[in-house]
Amino acid sequence: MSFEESLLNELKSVFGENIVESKIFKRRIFLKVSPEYYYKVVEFLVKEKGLYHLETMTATELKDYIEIIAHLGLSTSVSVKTAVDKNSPKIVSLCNLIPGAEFYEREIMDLMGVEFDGHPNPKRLVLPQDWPTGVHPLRKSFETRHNQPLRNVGGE
Amino acid sequence: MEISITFGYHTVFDCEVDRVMSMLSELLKNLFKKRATVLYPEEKDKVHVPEGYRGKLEFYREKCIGCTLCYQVCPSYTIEIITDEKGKRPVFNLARCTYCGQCEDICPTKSIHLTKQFEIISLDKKDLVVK
Amino acid sequence: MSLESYLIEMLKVLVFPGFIFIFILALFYEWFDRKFYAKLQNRVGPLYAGPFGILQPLADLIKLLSKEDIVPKGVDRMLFTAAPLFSLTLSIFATLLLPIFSYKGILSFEGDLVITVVLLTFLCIITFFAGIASYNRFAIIGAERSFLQLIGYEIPLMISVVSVALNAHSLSIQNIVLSQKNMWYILGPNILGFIVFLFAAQAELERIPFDLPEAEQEIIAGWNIDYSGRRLAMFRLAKNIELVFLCGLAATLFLGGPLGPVVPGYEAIFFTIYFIIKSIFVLAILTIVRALFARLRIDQIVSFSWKYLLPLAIIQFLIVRLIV
Amino acid sequence: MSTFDIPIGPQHPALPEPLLLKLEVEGESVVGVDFDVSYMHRGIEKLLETKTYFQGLPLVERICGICNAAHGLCYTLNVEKLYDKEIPSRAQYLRVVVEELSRIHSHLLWLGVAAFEIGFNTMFMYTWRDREHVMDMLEAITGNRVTTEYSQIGGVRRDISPELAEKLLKTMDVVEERTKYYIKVALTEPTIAKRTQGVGYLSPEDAKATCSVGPVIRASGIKFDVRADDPYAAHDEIPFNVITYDSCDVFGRIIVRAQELLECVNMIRYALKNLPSGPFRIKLPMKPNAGEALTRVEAPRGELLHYTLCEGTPKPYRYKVRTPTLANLGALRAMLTSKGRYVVNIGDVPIIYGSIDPCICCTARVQFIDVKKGKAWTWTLDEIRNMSKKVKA
Repeated sequence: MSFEESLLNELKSVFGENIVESKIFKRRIFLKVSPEYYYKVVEFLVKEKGLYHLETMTATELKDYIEIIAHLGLSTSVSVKTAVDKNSPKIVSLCNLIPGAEFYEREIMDLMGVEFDGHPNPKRLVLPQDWPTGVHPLRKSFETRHNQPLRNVGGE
Repeated sequence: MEISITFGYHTVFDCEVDRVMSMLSELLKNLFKKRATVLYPEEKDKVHVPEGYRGKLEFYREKCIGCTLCYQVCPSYTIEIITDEKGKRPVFNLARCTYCGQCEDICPTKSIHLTKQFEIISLDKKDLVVK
Repeated sequence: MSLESYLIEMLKVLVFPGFIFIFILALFYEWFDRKFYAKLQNRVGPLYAGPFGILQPLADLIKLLSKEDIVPKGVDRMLFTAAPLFSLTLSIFATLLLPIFSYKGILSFEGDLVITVVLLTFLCIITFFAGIASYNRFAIIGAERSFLQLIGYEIPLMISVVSVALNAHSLSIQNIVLSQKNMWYILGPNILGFIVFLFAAQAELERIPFDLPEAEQEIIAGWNIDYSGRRLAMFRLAKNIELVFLCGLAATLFLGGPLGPVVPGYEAIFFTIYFIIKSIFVLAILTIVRALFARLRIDQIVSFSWKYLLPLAIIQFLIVRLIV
Repeated sequence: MSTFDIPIGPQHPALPEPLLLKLEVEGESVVGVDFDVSYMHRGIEKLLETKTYFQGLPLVERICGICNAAHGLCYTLNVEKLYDKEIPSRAQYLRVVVEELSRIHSHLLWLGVAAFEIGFNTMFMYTWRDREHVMDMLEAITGNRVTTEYSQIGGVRRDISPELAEKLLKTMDVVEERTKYYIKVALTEPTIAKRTQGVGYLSPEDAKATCSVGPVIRASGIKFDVRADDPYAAHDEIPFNVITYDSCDVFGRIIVRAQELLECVNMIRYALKNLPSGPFRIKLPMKPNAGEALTRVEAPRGELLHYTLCEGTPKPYRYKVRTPTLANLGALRAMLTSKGRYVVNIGDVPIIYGSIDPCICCTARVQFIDVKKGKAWTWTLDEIRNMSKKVKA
């Protein structure tokens, strides 16, 4: 049994049914957990398994919900996914656990409009300071002006 | 080499001469070297352009079969497909080109070629349209 | 005084070796400094204005002079205008003390060596006021730094100058030059003093490794951040003339000034040539030092001065005291 | 003593890119710091969603000019994971060659910039001069100096001819000799040591907590290198040492980068000697399989991460790029406000800032110039002209 599989089995034995879905790749595990257990799973991985390095956090807007992924890991990595509500997205912040999460969470706050509970410094990071509030560029409802090809010069 | 003056336990003065020397000898060596700068507009012949440089684009109409693959991979909408007497063909607007070379790469008949010419500035927009 | 001798005196002050000559020399020294610095770094340096870019400093100066005159809001207007003027006049005045074409300068009196040191300090104080006058955060930090630096390098500078005076038994530049007829002081006991003087000169001129008051990467342009156009041109010119003055002073005190083998009857020409060659030698050393080091931090400069320069200067003084 | 704020940036001679550092200063020492990285507006992640995977590659390469080879490599490796096809190993080796070449050029460039930040202009000129050798080689191999576009989906664009490999090996000799000289200068030159030793202290605990990456964490004595921990391309076959240094300061970062240069040179030599034969590229269809993929690459600045979610269309549903500089911002704050051992002087800010090798254009890649929804935001050219008239009047 490979190291990834044993790690996954251990996780499953600790959290049982709360791990909704799992996929194994080479040196990487994708987990899906319920939002209540998101913090606990990450805590388990950081404290018990020593995966102190948070690679990044990703937010994707899917059809019914917004998916937040915390990618943790050094040589073998675990990506912990969870779903938050699309209309009032809110999730607990990882900053107490991993101080380095601050900038990734601020980035998601700007671009996807997800609120993080307990974030120490919830300010704008990547968007300009005078950007209108409530507009989040990475939402699918946000349209760019140039999503059509530019008008070409042709044979002019 | 190290020069140091000590009174009891206190080093009053110390100077490691060879520490400075490694940089100084390099400086003096460079004094007699030829300059590294290429005075570009004056010394054009000194500018070395290697084989396979991705410069101004050339198009051979006779080879083109009108497959529009180049149009599909172009990231910056440089290419427009028009129809002439022989059928479909691309027209390139180099003002938008990023010289990534994807079209040259994907062309099945090698009718697109990026030349070694890197001076593409023009006062007229029309010079930048490759037909 | 007859009209003729009066006219000659006027010519001396205005043309040679006075204002115009010093002005040309200042621009030439800046060109030499830049070109030599570039050469050390394997670059080209000034190239296009005149042969080998020799007119580049002049072109820079003309460009700055023709720029719009801007006085930012909130500056102390009087000080802001006066500082560049004072800086320029003081540095020109200082060069009049240099013995360029004879054993003495245009201005020469017993104790003129003291005046040169005083002028150097004044130039630094003007830098401080220039920074304070513009009320800019960076300028204030730059001004602060220039004062802190002064605390560091001034005392070693003075001691090294005084030990030369002690060697010559005189505080007059003319006597110092004359006493070097047999042997230059750099070849004699004053070699340490020369080194101290060079480092202090580098600090006075605010060049790397002591360019903290105007450290580009840290506080942008330091004390002269708000100066532009004519005022900046004056500051630059003043700095160049100061460069001439300091190189000339080092050549005078340690390298025998204008002395050298001469054809009788043509002393003035030979003296001038020797003086320029010697001071350019000093300038070349200063330029190599500029290319050799990284910039120090302010606390490191002060401790460098007190830990290395001051003991060196004192040792120098003791050596001279034992000999004399 | 009262404090006052000093803004460094967004335009500042020491900063090559727009970043605002608000420093709280007490006399000459820094007591507080705040960032604003929001000056580069590009919106690349959103733009990638409107392009096919093949069209996205040139765009990804332009996220960063310096580490473009790493970006291109990461992108192609990431997209290839969606295809389930074996990539020829000759291509993987060639990818490593170009990646390491671009690492050499980036590290040499950084050495020059670091020297410039402490006012050592001569070193700056020398390193940038020697970097030209590497740039010429990159140009000869890939066809361009900066935007290499070498790694393609399915392989690499061109093969290396034996003559070119010979030339590359010769260049490596020059680079090695010069690098050894720079290491000697960095170790012995008194002013460099004075300006960098003990400056910008980042303890190993802080480095772990802030999730810093690349040479920054390795200079704090922690062995973390994606090439060794999570090998990609041909890195599992090419031997190399992970360089660490335990001085935890700017000096350590200089040494780590300089030593890494020598490792790069050896890796290129090994790769060229053991280059497998065979094809260097396979054709892949425009449409990848549905799924998600994540790839990490050790860019010159540190761990670079690409993540994509594909729904079986030629265009990505979501593409995410995490650049090393964003990961190192937390470490930068820790360095600038370190209290105990060494209080940061204003004069140290440029070199500490420089020591993470920042690239703000990478970091703030996710924004927009053209906005439809924000009301006051779509200014036309005329409106801007009118505004400028108002300001003049």
